[in-house]
Amino acid sequence: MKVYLFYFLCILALYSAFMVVISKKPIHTVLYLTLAMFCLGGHYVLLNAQFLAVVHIIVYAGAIMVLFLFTVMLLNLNKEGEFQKPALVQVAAMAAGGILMITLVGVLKQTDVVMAKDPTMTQIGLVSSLAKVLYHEYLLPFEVSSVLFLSAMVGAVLLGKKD
Amino acid sequence: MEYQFILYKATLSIAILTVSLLIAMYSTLAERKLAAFFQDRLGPDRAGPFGLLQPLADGIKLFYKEEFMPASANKFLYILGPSLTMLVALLTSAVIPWGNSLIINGHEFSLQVADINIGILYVFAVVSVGVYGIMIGGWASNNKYALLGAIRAASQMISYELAMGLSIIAVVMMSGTLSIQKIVDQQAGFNWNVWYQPLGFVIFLVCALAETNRAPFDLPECETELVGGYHTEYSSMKLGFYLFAEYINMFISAAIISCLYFGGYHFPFESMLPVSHNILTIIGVLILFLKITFFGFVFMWIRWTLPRFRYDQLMKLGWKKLIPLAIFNMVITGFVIRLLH
Amino acid sequence: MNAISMNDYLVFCTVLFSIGVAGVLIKRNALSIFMSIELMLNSINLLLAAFSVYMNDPAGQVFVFFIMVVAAAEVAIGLAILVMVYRHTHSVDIHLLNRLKW
Amino acid sequence: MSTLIALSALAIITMMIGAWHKYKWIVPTLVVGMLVACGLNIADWNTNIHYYNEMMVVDNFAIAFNTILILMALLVIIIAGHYFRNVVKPLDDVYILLVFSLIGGILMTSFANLVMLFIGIETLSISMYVLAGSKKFDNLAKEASMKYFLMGSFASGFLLFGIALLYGSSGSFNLTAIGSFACSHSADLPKMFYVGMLLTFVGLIFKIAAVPFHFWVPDVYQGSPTVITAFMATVVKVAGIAAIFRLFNHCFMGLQPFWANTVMIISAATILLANLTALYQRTFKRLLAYSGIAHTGYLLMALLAINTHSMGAVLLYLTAYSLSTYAALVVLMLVKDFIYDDKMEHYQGLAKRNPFIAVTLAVSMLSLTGIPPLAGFMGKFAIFTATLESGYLGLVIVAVIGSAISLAYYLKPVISMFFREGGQIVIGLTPWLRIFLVLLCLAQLVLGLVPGLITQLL
Amino acid sequence: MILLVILLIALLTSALSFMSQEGFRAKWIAFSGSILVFILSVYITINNCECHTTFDRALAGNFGAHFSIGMDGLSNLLILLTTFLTPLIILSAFNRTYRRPHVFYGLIMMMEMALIGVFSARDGLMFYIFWELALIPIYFICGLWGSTDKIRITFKFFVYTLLGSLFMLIALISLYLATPTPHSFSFEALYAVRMSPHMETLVFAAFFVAFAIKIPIFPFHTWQPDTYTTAPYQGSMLLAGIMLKMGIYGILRFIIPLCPNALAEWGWLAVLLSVTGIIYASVIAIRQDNLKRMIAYASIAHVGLIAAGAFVLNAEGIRGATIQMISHGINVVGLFAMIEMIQVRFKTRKISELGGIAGQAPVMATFFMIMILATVALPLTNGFVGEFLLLLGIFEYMPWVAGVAGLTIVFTAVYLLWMNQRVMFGKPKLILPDFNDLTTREILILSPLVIMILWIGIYPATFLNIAEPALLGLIH
Amino acid sequence: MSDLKPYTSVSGRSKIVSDKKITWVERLYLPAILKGMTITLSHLLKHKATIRYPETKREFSEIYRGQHVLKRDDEGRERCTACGLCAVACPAEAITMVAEERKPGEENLYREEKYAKIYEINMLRCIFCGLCEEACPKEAIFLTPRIVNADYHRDRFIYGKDILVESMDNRVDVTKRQTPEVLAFKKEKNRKHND
Repeated sequence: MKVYLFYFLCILALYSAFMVVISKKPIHTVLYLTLAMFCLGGHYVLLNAQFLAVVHIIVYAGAIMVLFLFTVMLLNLNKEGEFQKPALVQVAAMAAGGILMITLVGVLKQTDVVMAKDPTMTQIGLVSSLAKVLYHEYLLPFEVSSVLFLSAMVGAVLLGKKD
Repeated sequence: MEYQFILYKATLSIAILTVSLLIAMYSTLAERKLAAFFQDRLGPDRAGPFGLLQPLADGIKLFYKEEFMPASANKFLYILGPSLTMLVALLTSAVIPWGNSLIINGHEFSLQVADINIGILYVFAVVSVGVYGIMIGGWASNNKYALLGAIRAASQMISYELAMGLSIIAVVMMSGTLSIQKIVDQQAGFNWNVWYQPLGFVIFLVCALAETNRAPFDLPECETELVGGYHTEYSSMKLGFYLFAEYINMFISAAIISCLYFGGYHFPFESMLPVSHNILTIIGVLILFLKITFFGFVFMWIRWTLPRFRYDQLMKLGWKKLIPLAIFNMVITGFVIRLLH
Repeated sequence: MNAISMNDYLVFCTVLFSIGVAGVLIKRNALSIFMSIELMLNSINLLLAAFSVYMNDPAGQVFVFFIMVVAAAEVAIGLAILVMVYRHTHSVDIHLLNRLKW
Repeated sequence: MSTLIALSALAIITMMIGAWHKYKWIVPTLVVGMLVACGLNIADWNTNIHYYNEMMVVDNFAIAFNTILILMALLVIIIAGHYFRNVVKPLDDVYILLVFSLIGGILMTSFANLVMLFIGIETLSISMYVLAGSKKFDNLAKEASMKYFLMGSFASGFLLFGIALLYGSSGSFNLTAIGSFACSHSADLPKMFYVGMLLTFVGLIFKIAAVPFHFWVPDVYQGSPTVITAFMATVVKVAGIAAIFRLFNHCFMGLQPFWANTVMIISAATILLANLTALYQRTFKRLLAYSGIAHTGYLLMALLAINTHSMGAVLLYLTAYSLSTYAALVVLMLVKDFIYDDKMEHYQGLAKRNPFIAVTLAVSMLSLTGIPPLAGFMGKFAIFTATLESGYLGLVIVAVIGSAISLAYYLKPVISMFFREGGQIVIGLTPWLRIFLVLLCLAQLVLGLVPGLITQLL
Repeated sequence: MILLVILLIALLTSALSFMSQEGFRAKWIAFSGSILVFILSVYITINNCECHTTFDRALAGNFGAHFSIGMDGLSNLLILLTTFLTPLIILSAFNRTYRRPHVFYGLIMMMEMALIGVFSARDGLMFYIFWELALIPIYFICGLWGSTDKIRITFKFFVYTLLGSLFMLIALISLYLATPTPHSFSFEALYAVRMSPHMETLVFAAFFVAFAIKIPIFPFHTWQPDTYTTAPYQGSMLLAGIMLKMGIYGILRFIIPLCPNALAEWGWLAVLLSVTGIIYASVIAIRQDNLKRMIAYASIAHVGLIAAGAFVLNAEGIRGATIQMISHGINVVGLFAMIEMIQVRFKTRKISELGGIAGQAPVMATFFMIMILATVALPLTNGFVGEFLLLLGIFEYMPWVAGVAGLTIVFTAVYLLWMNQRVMFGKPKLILPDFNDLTTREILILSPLVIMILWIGIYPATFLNIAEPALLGLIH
Repeated sequence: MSDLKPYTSVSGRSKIVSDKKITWVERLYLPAILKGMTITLSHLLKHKATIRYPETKREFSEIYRGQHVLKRDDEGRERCTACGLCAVACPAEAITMVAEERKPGEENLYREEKYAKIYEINMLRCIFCGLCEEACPKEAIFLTPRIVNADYHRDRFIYGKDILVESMDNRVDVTKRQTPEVLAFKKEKNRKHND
């Protein structure tokens, strides 16, 4: 059951990722990417990383992709679907991506990843265990990311301000 | 056991969906009735006694109306929009504890479809996804009013989600859990969160209004400016989906408010009632629905009282008032918790 | 029962990542490029989460949070820049931005 | 750590000042604040403390690089104060972002965990993306900002994939843990680790702009406001280099046979390609951009010599490079204030009427070329020494040829200014500015004569 | 210590004239400074004692480099040459009206400082720094006051020499790294390095390229004629008179003691190239119409011979090279000075446009004749001593090469004497109404040169003795 | 204009508007909102104004201006003489008519020698102002408190004589519109139209 679900999500995610790349209209790109995000959310659930799954949906599907969609609508980019790189460049880019993929997959496929134990039983995806790590070991990066947010905020204001 | 479990969950889900739909249906009637009453009118009273069959009539009317689709609209997305909205609206009900458990033949049946331990976040996630239906629908209509409505909806929902989340966090800080069931159980008796989180409650209420696109935040569909906003081009049952979804959302928000701030299915002095567990549960469910009804009423009451915001006022309220307030609330909560421990 | 191995995730994420890279290279629309980058980041997120689960170490998932945080900030800034550019050129085609050449 | 806190506080104080509309106070506050931060930074010397579960480490390496970072940022802010002296609209956010960016840079020098590296890079980059486009009426600036942003995010993707694979193979984000994993498993390291290492490296050299990931640099440098270019060319580059060195020093030291060739090829290609391309530049800013790329190549040389205490050399080189590039950009800024263009033609005959400017530019150009006794020479010398010590003669020869080529373009503005006849522009300089320029020249000279000031630090 | 003072005086003078802002003051500052330097250098030559010359202080941090100066015989001679020629060069510019003279004189004094630094450095890195430092003033002198096409030519010159010296830098660093830890750049430490044959060859090659470009030896010479021609006369004098000697000095100072084995193995190539250069430059010189260009090619020929002598690795060769360095410096400065005098008067330096000067200006013709004869190496002039010793050395090394190299005397005689005849004798082609013979200032410039020509020609031992111990030390 | 007096309201209901800064409490708007809410809430229980139409009808004024009627005299003869004054007076131009001479033998049908062969009022145009009634010199047209019936077709709203003319079996009472004052007013010779 789980395996079938996994493969189903994989195929769906890959399909939508592929469509992200090849679809011509920005709005389709956004929607396919959103679909891919949901598939990845499903993957997180399969990994029993519930908290991550929900946060993933909130952040990516709920905020980031909405912003993308918002931008597409605000700029009315529908008509811009037509322009594309020359075919040769596209083929070259595809080839580059493909080669990267083949190389990486080829290399990584061979590695035997040493694993701790039966992953289905792990409870690390639960909020409490994550929180313990986040607020203990990773407290400093957590605090520092507030600096990052602050800078992003100031930056957004700077960009959005009228001159 | 497995079979039984699935059957029970399926029954529960179907029951909840049915109830949601029913309530949404009658919310439309209630809305119209209340609007009439606030305006010293009577409201619909022709279909059935007191107009009770009016929602049915509306539904039938919507079904029979012409399926209209703008020629330049994107067919798939045009249909996807309302469907998504409806789907998302219905999804939220899964984590709401409708009542305490029922004990039948020694088996305990919880009245909650899924007690996931991050229920609040689940709600939040679903709510944040809710905007897609509106945006896609508005975009696919290929109509400037619809597009404007969609854009407004998106920015409004994103903006108010933040304050909403922040106000929820204060509750979560107090209760120390993300599970709605546990939050509800902590409020047993008269120990409601609203006594501790009045500010949070107000913020949440305002944000809930905005998230459900209810007046005074109904800018996405504001008739005077945008004709009908994102659903300008919609008709027939697709429009019905949008309208329905709004009422379902309202119902769910009322339920969540009841659960988070008003003790859910708990009521004062319940432990003193000399009744069996199951009866108590049923009373609890009724109490919850009473609370939901009350908040549904509050939603409508507000709608028919307050004038619509201007768009810049809306944004200003969201970003400059509610978010700082919510942060303030959170900080205060943190301090108090720290002091008490 | 669990027949999904870590390698499956590894391969899946790698393929996803490569698709993202190809997308960055293929697209001419800045917005689409940006989205392809998001795809890359997502594949990394999944990979980290999978590692974390299979190694029973929460640190990987915590890292994913940080990636999400940064991605959110980046998106905010990126879209602001994009809109700013669009206001002037009325296009987000990166090929219009070729004035910066020698 | 106290540096970080001080700088964060400084940023917030600046925000407050901006909120109170006391714009005149911003630059003085920043200068004082940065000096304080620098003092706090130096006060930690030789303490070598790990902070917060080995998230950050304040060792002498970090302190030395932080000092350079802070001082260069200080210089940039000082000149920004001059550059923006006539700007009416409030620019507090630009200064705030500069400080934030500096904080990111400091995280990059002192990370002990890959999380911190990532957050540091992003803090630095996000501010820079915005700053690159902060001149909003200028189309080039916007385009620069967009390109920088897209490329930077793309690079982050690679970096993160690399980090993920490193984590997957070693089971930790901690530098020490990864390093000891690499050492203890050096015989049977999973292939994933190698790939992770390579991708991390790719992500990082994207940020410091080495061939083949350098193509965004000239555009971004040219488009950005000159003050920001100065910041990018100095602070950002120093931080990036520091990050690479710390990563390699702590994690991949034992695997040198694996990555040495890659680094060598990248370094050689960077030096040659950047120097050759720079020959064809017509605007001064692009020229400096390519010069910056070329210098990245030289710095990567030192990466090969990482086991022979090349840190001092790198530090010296970076200081020299930053100072000279900064001085050159200051001159560019002053000239551009008058001519509104940075084509090389406009520098013709500038020396006649503007000796201060011309001499400053000449000194910095010669320093960048590596002519003794200027600072740049000592930097190059130190790097060459370190590289030769590790036995990369061929690479050094390539670098030498690159240096000779670089002379050709570094001399271009000098020739224009001194030897060609040209306009009669007189660029008004305040006495303070003159003193500032003289001090810049002197600093380059002193560093060249007494490099021990810096090299002996590490 | 006095040597340091000399350097500082030169530097100070340079700075003072930069700041003087005014031509008259600047030239007197420079002149008096250079005279002072000359007097001091004579003083330390006479009272040669380590206490006067040696100064050592660790400077360059943990590189093991020291600010270390000192003086052995070889250095002494060349320092003397520098300090002797510089006042004359400055004097020769006295009534020229250059733009921004204060910069001009400042650069010359800076150049002197750098040159003295090169010759007195006792530390590899110091040597390199002064070596490169010398490039900057001469570059600006040529670039700022040069004539046609100066930008391209000076640029070529700069890039060429810089590339060469960078190779030297690599060689120096390699040597430095080969010294026992803590590494050191001091000459003693460098000399003590035992290199593998392979490395020795590489070091030799690097040094050879660096010095060959500076000297210049045949295939590396292309920058030289153009630069000499386009540079102002003072620049040419500095270049040909002193800067060339840096290359030869480098050969003597580094190649000979450091890589004798490589030199034994590859020396034939170096000698061959040098000798080829002699023939090549001489043949071209014959065809020149431009006086300055002719002297430039003649210079290539002469330094080719010196280089060949230095490479043969025997006492005579080195001795000859040393003495010929001095001689060539004096002669070529004299020639350039005289050509300038001619050009100042006739506004041309084309042989075909000149003629019959001797009739109008007998003093000038006499001095010119002496210079030319010294260059041609007539016995009793300084040129003879040096070339004789050089040819002797080369003969010992490879007799037939010496035969070929000997041709240089013949060639030199041919083109210089022919030139002399065309310029000084025959019918005057340009008759100037207010033509003057040499002024007192000009005689003041030329007479020390003539005195030196004769001194070295008659009693070279004065100078050879100064250098002798150092030279012997180099060979062994 | 120094003697400008402060504006005083005639009705006594107007308020003088001032733009004084609102206080902090007012800026919260919460009291105002609550006030508004109580107002609406109070309306919830108030008497409803709705009249359930077909069952209960609203009481009309006696001179309500509804559907027109063309009166007959007591002998059943049509009073209208097709003078056209009503059509002229109609601001909405809703009235059209065609006149015809009375044939001999039709005296029991028409009171005057001339009568309206066709008399049509477009009820969709009519604004029920009553000017036609005022203009009529023969007391032939009156507005009545009857309501014009709804219909599905626009053309059916053009009412002809078949609808307009009263039947003698079911006469329409217009006495309330013919009070002595009205009659006297109409008799007044020198009155002008639209006065």
